[in-house]
Amino acid sequence: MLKFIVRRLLIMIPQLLLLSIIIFLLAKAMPGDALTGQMVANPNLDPETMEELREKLGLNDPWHEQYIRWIGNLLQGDFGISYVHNVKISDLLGNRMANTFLLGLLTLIFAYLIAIPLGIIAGRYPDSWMDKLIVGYNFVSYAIPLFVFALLMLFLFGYTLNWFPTGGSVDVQVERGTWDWYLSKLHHLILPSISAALLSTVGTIQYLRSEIIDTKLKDFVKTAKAKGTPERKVYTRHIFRNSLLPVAAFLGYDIVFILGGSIFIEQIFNYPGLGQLFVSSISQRDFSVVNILVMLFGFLSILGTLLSDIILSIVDPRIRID
Amino acid sequence: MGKPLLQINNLKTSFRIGDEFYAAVDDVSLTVNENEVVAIVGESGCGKSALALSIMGLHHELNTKLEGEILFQNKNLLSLSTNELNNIRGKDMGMIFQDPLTALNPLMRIGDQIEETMKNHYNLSKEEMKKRTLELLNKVGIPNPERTYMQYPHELSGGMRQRVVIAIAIACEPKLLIADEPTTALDVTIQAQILDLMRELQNQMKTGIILITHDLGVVAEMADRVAVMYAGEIVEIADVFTLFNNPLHPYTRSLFNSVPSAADGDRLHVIQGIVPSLKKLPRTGCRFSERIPWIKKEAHEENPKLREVEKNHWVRCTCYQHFDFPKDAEDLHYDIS
Amino acid sequence: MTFLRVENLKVYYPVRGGFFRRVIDHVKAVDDITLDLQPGETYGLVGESGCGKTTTGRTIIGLNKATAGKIIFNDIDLTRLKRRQFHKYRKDIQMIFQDPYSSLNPKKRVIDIIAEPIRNFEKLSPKEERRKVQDLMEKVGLSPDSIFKYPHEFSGGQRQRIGIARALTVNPKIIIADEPVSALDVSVQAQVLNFMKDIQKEYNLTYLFISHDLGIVRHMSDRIGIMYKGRLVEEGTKENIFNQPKHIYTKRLLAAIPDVNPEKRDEHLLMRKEVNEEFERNYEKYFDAEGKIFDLKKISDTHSVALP
Amino acid sequence: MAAPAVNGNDKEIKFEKSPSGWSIIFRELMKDKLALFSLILFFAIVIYVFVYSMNIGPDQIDRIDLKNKYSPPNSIHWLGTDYGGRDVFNQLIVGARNSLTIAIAITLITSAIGITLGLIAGYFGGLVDNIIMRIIDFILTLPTLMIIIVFVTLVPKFNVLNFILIMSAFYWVGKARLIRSKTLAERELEYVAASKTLGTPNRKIMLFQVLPNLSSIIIVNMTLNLAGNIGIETGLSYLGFGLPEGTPSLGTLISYSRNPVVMEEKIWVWLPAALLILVMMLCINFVGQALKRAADARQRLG
Repeated sequence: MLKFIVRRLLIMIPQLLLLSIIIFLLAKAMPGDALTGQMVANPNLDPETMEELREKLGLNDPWHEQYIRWIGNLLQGDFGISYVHNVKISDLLGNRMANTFLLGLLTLIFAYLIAIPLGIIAGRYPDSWMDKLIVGYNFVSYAIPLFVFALLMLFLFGYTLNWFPTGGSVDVQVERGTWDWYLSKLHHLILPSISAALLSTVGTIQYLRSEIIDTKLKDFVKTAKAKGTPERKVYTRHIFRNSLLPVAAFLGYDIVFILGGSIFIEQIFNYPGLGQLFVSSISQRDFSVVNILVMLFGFLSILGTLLSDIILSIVDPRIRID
Repeated sequence: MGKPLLQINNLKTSFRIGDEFYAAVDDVSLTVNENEVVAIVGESGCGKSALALSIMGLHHELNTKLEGEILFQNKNLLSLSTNELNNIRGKDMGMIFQDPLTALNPLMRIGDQIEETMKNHYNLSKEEMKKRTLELLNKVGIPNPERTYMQYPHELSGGMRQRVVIAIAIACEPKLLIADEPTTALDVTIQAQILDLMRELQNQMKTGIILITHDLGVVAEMADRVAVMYAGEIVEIADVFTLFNNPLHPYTRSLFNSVPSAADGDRLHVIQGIVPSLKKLPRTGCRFSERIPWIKKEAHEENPKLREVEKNHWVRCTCYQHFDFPKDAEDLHYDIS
Repeated sequence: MTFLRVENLKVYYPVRGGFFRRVIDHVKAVDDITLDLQPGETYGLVGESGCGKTTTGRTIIGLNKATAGKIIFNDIDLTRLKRRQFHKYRKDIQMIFQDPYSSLNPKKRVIDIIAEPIRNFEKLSPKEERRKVQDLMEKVGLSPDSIFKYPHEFSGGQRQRIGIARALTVNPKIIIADEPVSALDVSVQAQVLNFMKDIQKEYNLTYLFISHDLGIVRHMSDRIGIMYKGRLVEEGTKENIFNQPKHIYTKRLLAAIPDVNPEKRDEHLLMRKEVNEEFERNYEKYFDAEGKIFDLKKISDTHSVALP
Repeated sequence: MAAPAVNGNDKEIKFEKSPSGWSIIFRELMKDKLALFSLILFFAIVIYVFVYSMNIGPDQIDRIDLKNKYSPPNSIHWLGTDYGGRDVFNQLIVGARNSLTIAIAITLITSAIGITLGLIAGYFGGLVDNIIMRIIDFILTLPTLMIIIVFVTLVPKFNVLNFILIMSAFYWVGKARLIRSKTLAERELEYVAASKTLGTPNRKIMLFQVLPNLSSIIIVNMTLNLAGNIGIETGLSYLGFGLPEGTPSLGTLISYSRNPVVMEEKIWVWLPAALLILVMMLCINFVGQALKRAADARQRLG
């Protein structure tokens, strides 16, 4: 088991390296560099001084030297400076990271709260009216693009019914850290996370439903019944258990999916998170921030897939470790 | 032979295809006595597996219709609720399945799977249960019970898995075992080991066994009494010696002649036509008649019944009296359709 | 001139393991076997699952690569040939597959299935091609009118005969039959086996008949080779093998076949017990220190056994 | 299917010709009323959009008419006008045409790449497979959406063709993986081995033996992909990183709702586009799912 995880982690390293090189080269292709921000702040800088500064900062070195420096800084937690805002990128990320994390977590929780019971019901009673409803919901949620759905949700529950706020992550008037503050945060989170969650359930429901239906016909279920195991226990101990365990392994992929969706969700609900930061940074051509964000999301995606693989190998003894 | 253990009376098992029900087991009556091995032989599609599933109550509830009665310990299994049936299944009746790989839960340890049977029927402490499980594993010939107890099915070989399946079936020392093609998925040498094990256990425990198989060799090795099934019906039933020495029904005889054996000549007998699918089963007259078209219509009964032709030897339809194999069978051209 | 000779054939598969998934060992699927096929005979290759019999067959026909050894057909070593050159000999060696369901492409009509080799080796007009396919259909006992049907419209036995018709289109000299009837019901088995005997006579075919079922092999074969763990343990005529088995594994295999005579069942059981005991007791006599099977030694003109 | 032509003159008439796989699928589809309705509706939309958009010149879309800013639907402007007084209906039609064209183009390109590489990787296995799979695995772990956005902003002289190519560069991987896994399974079936022993070259086995068995999967996947690509394109356009400026897209229309006033009070600007996307997606998906069921039913037969 440990060996498997270590190997899997080792495979991650070249993936991350390649990702960082691609991003770095992309960044080189992007207009602007570390001095762009200074230039904006101080338009009187003459070209010679600029060139000197460039030389001093190593911006004229060959790209691989710059890359090594960059990656070294990254590893030490130095993300660099936002060209546009001229602040440390880590400061820019802090709060938003927490916001995105919270949104993602809540989305995941809602998604599983919806998907698992529905998947089980649909698989347990296929072709019942409940199943037909669930399959219908699944179909629609698969078909609708996330941004259209989120927008309609916002329009309906935010603007028309006024149940939820239409933007931000917390009420500005509320004092930080108070009970009301937390409530307000939650209030801001619910609509975006439910919108995202409702469209993130497809895979889980579909998998659970068909897996349960298949498992019911498996021979070992007959064995269980032949042992005299009561119907209820046949379901919980054999069918649901065997079908649910692999679902745990979806976690990593779900994280990747939700991360990707966060760009839309945060943009639509005007929610100050990493996704929104990405969109605004790229609109402002703030490429140093864009860089870090792509790197961060790439890292999280790779981590997510890794997580899924590891969970699966824990859950299913048949997956050989070596 | 002991007292009757299981009595099947006019059992009819029908499966739903589309909106209609089609009988896969049709008017089958059969008695299994204590300490007796009854083999049910036939080719795929003859209804033998459906019969086994009906006895154990493992059929699909919505798509299956059961008629007739199955008497076991003075109770009609068909009229029991699932709960009542669960008190019998695993305790008084055990089942051995064809494919030991799929018959075991891949995500559960062997020990847990065996103990599940005991948990369902006894009130034992953990230690007690483990002790009994280890004994069982030992009894079915597993070399290292302590280790196997903690293993998962995929870590065992096919033969070992089938031993585990047997251990599960006999965990509560049932009076009746139903073995559905227990060795079909196994290699010959493993098959021999499993058959020997089953016979040994049967001698020890005096269980009644219903052995479902398509292999006449297995029947000859194991059975006390044999029922031959064709197209949902029992066409012949007799004790094993009588049946092998003096098979009467045309289907039984054809079956014997189509298996290669040391004595036979160059050609094997080929039964004409194909086993009809469930939907196309002939429902009237002698169901085997269309596969022996050279036998005259008059030879068949209109409504064939099982008849006792000699003591304890029952045959369906009178056509057996007129049956003979065709002299020069042109078996190549039997199914130009 | 040798007709078909498999000489010191080895087929190894690498086993990867350890941290860097390097090759740490080999599965010796076929480990140094030698056998000769005479024109017109049926050679039965018997063994339990995983003994290497199927790999042997598939290697002869070129579906697997030989790790070492020769496959000599009409004095030419097929393992040395480039793919282009091998094409010439493709016609001469054909195969009947185990599964009548998956061995016919479900998306193809019967005519396309049977005509596939014709299109590869001969140039026929569509009309000639269809005539030929119809002839073959008739030969295998199927209606020539059904050539535009799909495989799923036929029963298992019929499909197996379509597979045989396909192999026959190119007039092969050798047919490798890999468990040709094990997926079929007993009565259907008989029909396919009879048919195989008929065409053998008609086309003077040589069969390499691979099977786990000793009863069927005895019925079909002139000579028999018993395989165990990738090696031949015994080889001889059908009488040699069945009447004077010499190797303990052969005896064990024979003892394991259920006897169709219920009156002899106790005798049979006793015999099986004895053989098993002998297997345990005299293990060193039949296997070397590493548990490996010895090389075959001739003990008569027709009979060879793997003994030290 | 390469069945020789049956010239209906002589005795050939008596051949029992079974329906081919496609006609069975088609028949199944005809039985599914909802799917049939969706199919008809979708084609109606497509035809209407393409025919109508031929009558709309670029000036009709771009014509700014500040007197008519945000005019609600009326007899001249069926769906009202936007902030520049431009006709929303015209934009909707042209946008739909653009979105559809682009989605179709991406679907075709990604399918071509995905099927080719997937077949090759799955059929040959070994080193080729290893290399292709490494590439696929790597691209799959990329934050695709973000990288596409970066590319979109970086490419000089960004135009529709660039956009299609950028999207295609990333979205072929899923298909390649699907085709690979199906090919792997198919390769193990004995008919492939049979073809080899019958002297059929690998190229032909891949194209004429294996590929036909994947056809229903490919068709279903392409249908669902078409819907997915419409979603991604309009989504990117919504964020402002899709079609270049001056090329209307449904996403652009919807993006006007970023202005809360438009969102709340001028719903005719964005809602029709959102609904049109919804309807098209549902239609395509209904057809796709029906195809899938039909293909499964056929699979059961074969």
